[in-house]
Amino acid sequence: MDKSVGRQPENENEILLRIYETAEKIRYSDERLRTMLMSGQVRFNYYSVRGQEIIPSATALWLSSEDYVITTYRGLHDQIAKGVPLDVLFAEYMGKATGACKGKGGPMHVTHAASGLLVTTGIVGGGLPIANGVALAAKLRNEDRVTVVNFGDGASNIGAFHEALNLAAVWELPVVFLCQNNLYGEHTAVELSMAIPSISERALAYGMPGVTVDGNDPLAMHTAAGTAISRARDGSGPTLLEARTFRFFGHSFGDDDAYMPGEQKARAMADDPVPKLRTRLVADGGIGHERVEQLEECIRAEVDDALAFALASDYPEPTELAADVYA
Amino acid sequence: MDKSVGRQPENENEILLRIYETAEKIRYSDERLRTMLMSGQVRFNYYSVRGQEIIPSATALWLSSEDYVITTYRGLHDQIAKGVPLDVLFAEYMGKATGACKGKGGPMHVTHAASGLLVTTGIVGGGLPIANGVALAAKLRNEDRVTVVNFGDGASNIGAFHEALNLAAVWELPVVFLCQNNLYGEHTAVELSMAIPSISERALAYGMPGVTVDGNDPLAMHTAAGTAISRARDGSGPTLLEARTFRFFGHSFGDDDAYMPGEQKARAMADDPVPKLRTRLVADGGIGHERVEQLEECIRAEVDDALAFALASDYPEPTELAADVYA
Amino acid sequence: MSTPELTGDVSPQQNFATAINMALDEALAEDPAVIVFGEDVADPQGGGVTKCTQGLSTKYGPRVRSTPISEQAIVGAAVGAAIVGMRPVAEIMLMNFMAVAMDQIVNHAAKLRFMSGGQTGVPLTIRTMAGVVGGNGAQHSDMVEAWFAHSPGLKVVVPSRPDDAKGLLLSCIFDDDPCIFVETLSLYFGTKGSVGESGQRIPIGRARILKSGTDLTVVGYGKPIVEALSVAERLEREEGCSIEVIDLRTVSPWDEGVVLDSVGRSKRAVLVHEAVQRFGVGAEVAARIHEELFGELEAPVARVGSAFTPVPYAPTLEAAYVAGTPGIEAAIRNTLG
Amino acid sequence: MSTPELTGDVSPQQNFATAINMALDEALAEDPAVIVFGEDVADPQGGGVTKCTQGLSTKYGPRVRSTPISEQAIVGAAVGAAIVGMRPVAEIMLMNFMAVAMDQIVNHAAKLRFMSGGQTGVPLTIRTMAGVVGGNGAQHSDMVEAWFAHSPGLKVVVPSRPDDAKGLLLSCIFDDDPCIFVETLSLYFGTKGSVGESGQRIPIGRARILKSGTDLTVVGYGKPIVEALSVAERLEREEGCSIEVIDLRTVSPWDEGVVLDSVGRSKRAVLVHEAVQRFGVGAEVAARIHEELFGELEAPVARVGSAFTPVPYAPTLEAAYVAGTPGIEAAIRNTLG
Ligand SMILES: Cc1ncc(C[n+]2csc(CCOP(=O)(O)OP(=O)(O)O)c2C)c(N)n1
Ligand SMILES: Cc1ncc(C[n+]2csc(CCOP(=O)(O)OP(=O)(O)O)c2C)c(N)n1
Ligand SMILES: [Mg+2]
Ligand SMILES: [Mg+2]
Repeated sequence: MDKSVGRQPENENEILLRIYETAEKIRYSDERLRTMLMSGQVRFNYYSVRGQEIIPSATALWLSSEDYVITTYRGLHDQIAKGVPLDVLFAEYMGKATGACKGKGGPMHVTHAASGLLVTTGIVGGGLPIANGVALAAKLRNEDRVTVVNFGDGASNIGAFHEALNLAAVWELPVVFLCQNNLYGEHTAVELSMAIPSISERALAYGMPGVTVDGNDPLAMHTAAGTAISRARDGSGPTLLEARTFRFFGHSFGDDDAYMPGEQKARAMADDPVPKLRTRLVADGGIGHERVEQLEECIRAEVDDALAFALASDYPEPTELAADVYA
Repeated sequence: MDKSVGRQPENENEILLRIYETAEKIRYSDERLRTMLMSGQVRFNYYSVRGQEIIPSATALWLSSEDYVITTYRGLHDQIAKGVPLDVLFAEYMGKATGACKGKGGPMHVTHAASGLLVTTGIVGGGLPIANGVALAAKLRNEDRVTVVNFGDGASNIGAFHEALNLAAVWELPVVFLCQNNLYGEHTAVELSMAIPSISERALAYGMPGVTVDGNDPLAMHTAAGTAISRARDGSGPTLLEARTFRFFGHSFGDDDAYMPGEQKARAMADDPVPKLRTRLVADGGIGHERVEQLEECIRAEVDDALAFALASDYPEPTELAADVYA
Repeated sequence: MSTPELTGDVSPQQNFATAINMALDEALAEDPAVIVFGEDVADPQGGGVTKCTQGLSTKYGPRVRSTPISEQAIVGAAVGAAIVGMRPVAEIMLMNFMAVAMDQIVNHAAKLRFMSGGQTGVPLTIRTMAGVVGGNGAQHSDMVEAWFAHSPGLKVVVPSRPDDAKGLLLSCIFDDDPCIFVETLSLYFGTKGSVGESGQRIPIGRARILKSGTDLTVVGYGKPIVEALSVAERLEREEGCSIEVIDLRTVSPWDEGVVLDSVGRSKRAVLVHEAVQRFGVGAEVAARIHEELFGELEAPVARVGSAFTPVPYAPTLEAAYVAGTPGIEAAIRNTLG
Repeated sequence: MSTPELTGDVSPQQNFATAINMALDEALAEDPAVIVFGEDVADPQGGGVTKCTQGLSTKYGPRVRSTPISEQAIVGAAVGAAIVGMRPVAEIMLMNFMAVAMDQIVNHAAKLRFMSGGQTGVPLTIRTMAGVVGGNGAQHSDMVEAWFAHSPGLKVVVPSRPDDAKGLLLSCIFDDDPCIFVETLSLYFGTKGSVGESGQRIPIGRARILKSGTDLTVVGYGKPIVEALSVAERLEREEGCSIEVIDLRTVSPWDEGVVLDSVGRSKRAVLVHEAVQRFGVGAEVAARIHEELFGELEAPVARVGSAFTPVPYAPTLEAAYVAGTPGIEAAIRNTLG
């Protein structure tokens, strides 16, 4: 197991830098993918994660590759933060034989077991009950593994959410239910789909802690994730952690945003957490301009190389269809 | 519409008497059915309602035949309190052609539309989402109809519960979610199936009032039901009402109760709410001994006649199978 | 400027989405008991992900409503409203999500008429989109109409043309039983056609003969029957084969009369659908044809359905998976002998 | 006092319930990855509503656990545990309740191996009870194995004898794919038999020839195949008919080899199952037989399944509904001609 888990960088600036590194990798990857989609160079259903980068980037500091993450169709940020190698990740998005899942799953169904990214589901709420099983296995085997399952505000209205949180509380499972509340489920605003102001209040119905945090605030998110993950790790059971955030590019690629008040989006984008974090890093003087730029250069190279690899890869042979249906 | 709804008897004793009348009818019916099952005179899956009589008896004072009730396999008390005629009710339990559903539904699937007993479901939690639709219809048609949906403590752990309560709150539907918490779901104690002390707390997750009441206390139950039903009736939306009670004869007929602490059951039975209410009625002097006994005589006659009718009725002709599958 | 064409077909060409929108609009206008709900269906939410419900909430107010993401609550609300006399049209965005609401569909909607001895009918319609459309993958592409066809009490409709979509949706809405109305996503915007007069209904349970012929009968529904029609037309043009093509349109109850009559004459049948072949709708139809026409056929009934795998993502695999033109043509040629 | 019988079959007679209990016990003992959960399965809750899991939680502690009433959470937990290498056995009390967990079963359990390109297998078993047993009515009696057989990625097993139940349950638990294990409630306590050596497994996908014969082949599973065996024995005794009776035991993947071989010899087949006939498992088997043995049969393949209605409550109606001895015998006689 990666011994760095639990041991956080001592310096606040180092924490922020590590968050920035992941967040910028996500931001740049998302930007590149959208550009390629726009130009028609690639074609797939894409649910942009721009605006939500900080949440998994801050959370990942508490996780090793032995820990598990489960996510959704809007999963690029979670996948990158969990350490899925970018080449096989992008190749999977493009349906290539070199993809993490040999091109069989696609962007909505990424698994990369080696890095602990276990399931990406396209069914709203489908990941939560599965997270419990993963966590139960760790608990029964006395393994030091935490499971973080990501889902949206909309998903908190589906039955699977309820059953999963209740069972996790009753069985005291080492799982963190991380709700990325981006204020919309598809085109429906969160306040139209529930009659309470914050999703974390739902924790009261299960007897587990419920916490709301500004998911775009790196240190607040880091602290909140640390508390929930430590709780899970030390056997104290599950937490419902609601991280407030915003999706900059609507539900899916091509969304016209007509259902969103324009100023809401404008305000959120003006408060873009990734450049904001960069400004803070550089301004505070703790991290030199140069170091950040070097980092960004590495990130761009890594992402660009991975995209080139994915683009150059072949689609799977049709005969591959018959494999992996059964063992 | 029955004009008595809303207008409750002015005298507390009269309220208690009306509750007793229904409760005793339920108690005696249940006793007779169990006796007949024991002797082998009839044979069906029976989920005794003994111990839970007060809940629907007190609630029914606020409902007319225009209002709707939905219940479960453990539904005899709700069915009687809603006014399903006993003859067709018992005939349905016995699968006779004269039954409310021509013998096609059976005890787990009683419908008597004329008295507003709309659905009896055998699927735990299945009635809750349906209640919303019934209530939505009333709301859209501007009808003065309230829907009360009954379910157990165990049902509050199933996904349908969550989705239904959320939707009812968002749409402000005229529905009362009446959880009859009898402390067990089949053989599992409520405290083993959830990590919170009371089910009504779950209302917080939806933004509706949540109330716990002693379901075996006639006046407390009457008041709590009245508040919830009036709220629904005046357009203020749904309530989660948890009525605490106990099942005297386990989950289903033949249950050995091995999973229950003996003293828990003994204590509950010593506190049997129906004779207790009778004692109170007579002792307080408001209602004469004679009037109560007359009432009981009528009840016994009504129940016995209905049972005789059901027993004497024929099973449906096999050709009836093909009817009612489609319109 | 030419004189406008005043006779014949004057209605403009509609695609599937507009045909559905028109049917909903007409139904809502005709009967106040009709209500429509589902995720994002109201106008403030864009009038539906494929705009099928656009304009309706503006026109009909609270009778058209967006819901939270709660498929059990959506179908349950439809069941409840239906048993007290409304005619709800619930939208379950994609057919895979029907699995989430399966209990309400098969244990409640399908059975409440029977269990109540006829007291409470369940006149609801569930609209849902389905089928492979290029990269939607394993959890967004399935066609599982066979599950519902195996559930007594339900009716199952799968139109392949805008006019059938409109006319059948109206029939489903005004039918007194629960109807599963499956919209093939790959036909949504490409196919156009005129949809007939306002209010025109197409009866549930009747097949449509898309093309008549004498040498072989292709029976199916959804996208593959559209492809089969092209194949049949080409084979007739190029090779003089006379192939009858029957669009079932309704999967349950399916039109045995028309199918048996046709195969009784042609002596050869090929069944096509997009759902996986094994244990699919085609098995029942094939079994029935063999039962009724035993000894009269010139060849075994052939079936063309998708491969017995989850729906793959990569385009090369998706093409290998889906029941399409090459497989249909091969089955026809093989059956012609 | 007679000498104890030392050769041959020495194991005591078991019913279904004890056979299942023994299989679970052996599996739990053999492999720490095996875990068992479901409603009321632990001993403080009585060891299961039919006592199938009695004693196991006492013996294996937290590896055997009762759950809240939450079928989605139960199956979901099994999926999660399975993809990280456990071998969960989840109990869904009755098959109708599978509908509540349908999404986890068909969209997740069935697909995660494929969607992950083989990275995560899903070695789980779902045990569930099913079938008409006298008055359980519409929501507690259905057999819907056809839904799961139509779902690529799942295996579906329906044993009709205690030995098959035990041996097949062991195979399911140690199989690397998700298995739906259907226990016919009406066979639970009545049927007894010896169940073989400890650890003895019966392979998934292989039929069992219950009786050999030359004039006609009955193929099926569950209670009706038991009834068919009695009918066949009686007809042989009384009328000299030679009927082969094949218990599929596994519905998906079913044993085409054994079935086609037998029908290829007998030239006549009758299919029996308790699920409603229309769009049932029998349709696929019948279609396959006709495809493979076209022109060789003496009669069309007959199918015997339950009537196309919800399961009724009244005993007179239940008898009219269910696939049983009279219908089976009539189909055999009719097919023999
Ligand atoms: C069970 C189910 N219902 C509906 C959908 C269609 N759908 C896909 S994403 C989505 C919105 C989910 O919103 P939220 O949970 O807030 O997540 P976000 O997309 O905002 O990350 C919906 C309704 C689905 N995939 N699964
Ligand atoms: C979805 C579903 N799961 C399981 C069952 C089996 N079952 C029948 S009653 C019951 C217990 C329900 O407990 P509760 O909700 O407390 O109601 P009570 O029986 O105590 O009235 C269970 C698990 C069922 N009928 N439906
Ligand atoms: Mg969201
Ligand atoms: Mg209870």
